[in-house]
Amino acid sequence: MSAVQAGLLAQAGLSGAAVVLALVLGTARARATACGTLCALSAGFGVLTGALAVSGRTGAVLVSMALPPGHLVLAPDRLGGVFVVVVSAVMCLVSVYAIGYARTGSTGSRTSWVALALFGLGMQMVPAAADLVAFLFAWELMAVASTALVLIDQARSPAVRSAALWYAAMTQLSFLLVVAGLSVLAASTGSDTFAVMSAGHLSGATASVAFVLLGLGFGTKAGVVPMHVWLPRAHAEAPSHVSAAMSAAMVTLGVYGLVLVCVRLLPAGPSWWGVTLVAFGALSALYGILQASVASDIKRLLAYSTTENVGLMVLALGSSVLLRASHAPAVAGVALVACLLLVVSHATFKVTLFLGAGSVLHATGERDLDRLGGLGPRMPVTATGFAVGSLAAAALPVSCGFVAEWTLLQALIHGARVQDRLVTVVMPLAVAVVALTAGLALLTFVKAFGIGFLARPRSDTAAGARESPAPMRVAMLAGAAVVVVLGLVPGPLGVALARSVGVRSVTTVGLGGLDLPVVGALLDPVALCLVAGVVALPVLVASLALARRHPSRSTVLAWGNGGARVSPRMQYTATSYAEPLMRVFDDALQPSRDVQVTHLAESRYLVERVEYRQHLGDVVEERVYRPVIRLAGRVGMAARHLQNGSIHRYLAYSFLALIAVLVAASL
Amino acid sequence: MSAAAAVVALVQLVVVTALAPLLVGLMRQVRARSEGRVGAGLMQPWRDLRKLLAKDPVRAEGASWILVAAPVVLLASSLIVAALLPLVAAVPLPLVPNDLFVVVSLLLLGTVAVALLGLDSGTAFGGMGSSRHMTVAALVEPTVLVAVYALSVPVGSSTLALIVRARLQAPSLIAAPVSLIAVIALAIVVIAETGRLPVDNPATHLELTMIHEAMVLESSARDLAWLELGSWIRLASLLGLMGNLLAPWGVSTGAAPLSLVVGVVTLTVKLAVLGAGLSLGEVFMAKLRLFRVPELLAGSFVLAFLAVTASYLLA
Amino acid sequence: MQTTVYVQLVGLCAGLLLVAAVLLVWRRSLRASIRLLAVQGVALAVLVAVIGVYLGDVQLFAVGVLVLGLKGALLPWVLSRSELAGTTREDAPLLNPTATLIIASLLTTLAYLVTPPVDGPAGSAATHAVPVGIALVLIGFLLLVTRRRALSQLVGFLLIDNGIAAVAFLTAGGVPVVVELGASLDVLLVVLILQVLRGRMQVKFGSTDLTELTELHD
Amino acid sequence: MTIRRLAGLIWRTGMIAEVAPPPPGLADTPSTVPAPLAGSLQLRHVDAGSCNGCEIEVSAAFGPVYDAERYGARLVASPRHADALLVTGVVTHNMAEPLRRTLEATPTPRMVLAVGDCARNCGVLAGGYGVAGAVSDIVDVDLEVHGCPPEPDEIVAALRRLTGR
Repeated sequence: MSAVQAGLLAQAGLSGAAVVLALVLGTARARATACGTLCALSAGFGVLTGALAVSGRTGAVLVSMALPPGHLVLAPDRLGGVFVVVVSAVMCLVSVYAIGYARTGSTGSRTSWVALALFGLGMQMVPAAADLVAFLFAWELMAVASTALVLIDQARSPAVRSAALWYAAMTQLSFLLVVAGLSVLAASTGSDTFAVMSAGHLSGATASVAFVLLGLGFGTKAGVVPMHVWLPRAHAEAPSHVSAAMSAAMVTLGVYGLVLVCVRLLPAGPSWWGVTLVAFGALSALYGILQASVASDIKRLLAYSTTENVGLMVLALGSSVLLRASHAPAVAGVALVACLLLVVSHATFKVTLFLGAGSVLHATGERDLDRLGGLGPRMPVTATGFAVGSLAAAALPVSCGFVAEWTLLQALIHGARVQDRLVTVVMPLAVAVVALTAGLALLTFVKAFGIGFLARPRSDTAAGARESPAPMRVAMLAGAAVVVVLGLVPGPLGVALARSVGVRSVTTVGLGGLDLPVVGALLDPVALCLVAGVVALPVLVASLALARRHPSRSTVLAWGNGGARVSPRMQYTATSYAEPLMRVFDDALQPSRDVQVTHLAESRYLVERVEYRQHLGDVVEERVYRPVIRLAGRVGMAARHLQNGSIHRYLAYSFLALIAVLVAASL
Repeated sequence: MSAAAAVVALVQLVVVTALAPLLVGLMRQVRARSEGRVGAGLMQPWRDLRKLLAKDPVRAEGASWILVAAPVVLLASSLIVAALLPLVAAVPLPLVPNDLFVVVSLLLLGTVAVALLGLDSGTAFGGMGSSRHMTVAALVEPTVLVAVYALSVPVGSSTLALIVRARLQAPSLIAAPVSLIAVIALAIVVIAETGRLPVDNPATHLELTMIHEAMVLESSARDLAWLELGSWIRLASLLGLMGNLLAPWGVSTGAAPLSLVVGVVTLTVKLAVLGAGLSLGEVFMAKLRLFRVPELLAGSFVLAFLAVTASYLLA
Repeated sequence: MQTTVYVQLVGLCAGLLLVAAVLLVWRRSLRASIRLLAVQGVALAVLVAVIGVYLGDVQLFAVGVLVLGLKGALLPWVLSRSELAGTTREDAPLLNPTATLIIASLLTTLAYLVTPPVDGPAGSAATHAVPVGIALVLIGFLLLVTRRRALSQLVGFLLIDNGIAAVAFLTAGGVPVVVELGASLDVLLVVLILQVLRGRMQVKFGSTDLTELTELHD
Repeated sequence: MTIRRLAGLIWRTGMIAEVAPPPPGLADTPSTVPAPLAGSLQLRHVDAGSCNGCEIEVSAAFGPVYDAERYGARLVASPRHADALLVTGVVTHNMAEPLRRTLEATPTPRMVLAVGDCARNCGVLAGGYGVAGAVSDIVDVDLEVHGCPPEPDEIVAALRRLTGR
């Protein structure tokens, strides 16, 4: 039996063992330690299996079952392997983290651990699936388990329940769409294995129908605007390690679905597919980052930034499709690699960020940035992890986020040289969108880190924060390390990703740098760091020398214009930090503000109290979903008249149905 | 090749570091003269630096390592940019070409460092300055990228050195409407990014009108010195880049001593002309209301975008 | 004249037309708008003259002079006369300036996207720039839609006219002098009539805010 | 005012600043002035309770006519940036503590410059109910400028002693 086969079996076995132990073990601590370790091991095997698949090794697992078509086939190919690695790596970190995080309360319950193990297994199996049934089976396993996990904390607040409801509805909707789309493909190619489907070379109306259905389905899972509404709620309300897994791994699988459709199943799609994808990607990126930049709930902020990153991935994928359709395969390849780089980098930094947010939540019980602050000295490890994650999320060097965004921009600006009207119009717009997104992301994460971890605590809980237990620290540091390493030596990763989608035009250069000969651009972070070191050295030497000669003196107070006290409440909060931006994008965000000024009884010229309230909803949700929901409600009320409990009436319904069928059949 | 590039980078580092304070001195001098004052002289910024370095810093309790690190980061980032940009000579380093996106992200590293410094002070003014600073930076970035993208279209590369070289070989590129529009847009964002009028008033004493000053209120002695020097070098580098885009003549394309000398001299002249022009312009300007600034930046963005579109319209 | 210079000049004129149009959207002071219109008139005239010289067409050159006189001098003068009487700022446009600017740039892109490639006697350089004319028309309509003041309406109208003229010259290499003369005189007439109406409005309502015209119907 | 008119005004006015008097003898420079300060002096102005007469004179000293800036002196926004405090007026009870704090917030080496008779010896306000004392009663003063209000050129002369230009 081949290595890949062994790896797949090991994953299934270890996850199964975790489920069993979760049911058996009594104490929460023991459960956490045992199941966490097993899940981490299973994910570790997942990383190995995926790596083998990426390197070109093959192997298949057939699971026979009673129902037709008789068996499920798990056989990851190179592309699937990439996503197996990403998902498994994320799950590995999450499981280790959970050992420290999910050892008490509802997050440490039996249900929680069973669901986590199944969730992980399902996600690791989705990209390994080689045929329709296996894919859908793993997909549904993932969906159900994650729904259960979102619901874990339902005792805490009604918000959790509504979040779970939204999530369940949207995820099942996406499942149905995916089923429909894949069935169209299966029906028209006459096979249920992906290999045959991709050999089918569909085109025309059928292909477009399948593309639209699958695009909507996978897009919903990936949280593309306007199907993103479940994402900020679920990510915010789920336990943090679950949010991390959902945002960094599950959403990624939505993107995997899109890549699968556009690269393997339906290659050579027409250019309007590309334009559509670019449009939705651009919309998601802008809307997501706008919401993130004004959010003050740290997990909501991270959730919306997920929407933004998914938007960038979809944009990259779309431009690749568009470029391929307009006969520029080389640049199209670069864009595709950029998409995969975005996937990998987003997974790494977003898992780090969510784990950091969870650690903050664990230590302070606060999610609201307006009540945090000064956590840097109190939780150094968490602060480091979050800082590195923010660096990557803001696409600054040296981090994987920067590499990914750099590749994307290179692909876009060189794509514009294609002599095709549509391309020459789309690419500049795409560049503008990406640039604006990058700028806003910068502000967002300066806010997230600066308000949360710098300055002085804005609440007592923040002041009394303590660093989290060892497993959580290890997970965060590991994530941060991956972010930095991938940012330093992106070459090998880039080449591996390029090979996984059959792109030859990416090579390594210098000290593990990334070289894109097609677009004549190269990036060597290590060399850049060396230059930086050489340049910064004199400054450091001078600073140290001066520090010896002129030691610094510390005073009690920060400079507050001679004021007697500089209370923490005078600091800028996250809300006030984003206020100028809120004003600039007032039309797009449409916040509702109300200011109440109560005057003194003696005179209306003296103000007693001023109240300022600001509510920021999700425009899409309020404008698109609410009306639909109301309509559905009305239809439901109307439908109640059809059933009044009389058995005769129900029999009459079925009788009429029978007649209708007979008539229809005879026609 | 690589040796030559290294020499060029080193020369630029030294020259820009030496010229930046003089440039600021010149700008203050021009302003003083146009106000009927004598002015403190070209060397004043250098005197200020020397004095600041000889003082003992004051740091409030509870201030984190950011207070010490941020100034060094800003200075380092500005220095790297000064070394990478095609100022004296358009000779890209072998493994670190002055790719536009790399340069911008390095500048942003400095920006972020200062923004965090402002937040770390934990005072109302620091946060205010940081917030405004980041808002401006967020709106500036798209314009920078799109504008240089427009400049890169006729050249076919986002490497600034190649862009400057192309303009050197084909001066007709400079007069082309595309590059004119793009350069105007770039000029606006350079002014915004370096905190000059009408976006920010570098000489203000009124905290509520501050952007950049408000973030450094808490820094003293050598921290302040690094911050000042860093932002001066940033100003000089960006002005130098503008100069080389507008008038690339004199930029050396190799590391031959003579051509380097010529490059240094022409760079000095360009900096002097642009600096004097900038501060003369500032005399006639009032600071914009903070919430009119986004309008200005949007305008510059639209100009940059038009430049890109125009590059396909106007052959 | 040799082709390279011709291409440069056409490019410059077209670019000037485009930038002036965008600045018209950007600036809200009516005096500035009138100056920009004058600039556009001059740019258009130079464009016509350049094409005329390139094609060696004396008539076209005459048209250029005519355009210079009318659009570069006469119309701005008429407008500025009336502008002194009325308000000097477009204070409350229906759409905020940032959004309007971005829409304007998108309209330019749209113009480029929808203009079919044509080839006229004036050479590829000129026909490349045809979308600029279309963009002028679209931006003019944008002004008509978003501005309140009667004078800005006039400005938008003239922008549209400039756009049409630009398209005509760039594609057809110009129109007979008689036609151009007729068209220009029409424009002049329209402007004068609208001026009179403006004056009446000023007298009636004490303002030239067109939204107040809704009060008239009953 | 249009740009053209402003430009014309600037052109016609030319230099307003008076001719610089000879630099003051360094003999009467206070010994507390540290050498590295030479040529560059950042001042943080503290109004400890002045009648604003001194403020007017100080702003005159930094105005175009006397132009103290040409000797390297500049007013700054934060004591962290300052080398010396320029204190005007008697120190009122409410300003005593802020004055101490401002001094505390100033990096060493630093100096205190008491401008005006009120700052030197409470002047006409001596014995007032809100008066905590002269500046020298609250913090150590390095240099004093007499006058009620002091002449701008006296202030400038004092500043030149500090900058040494």
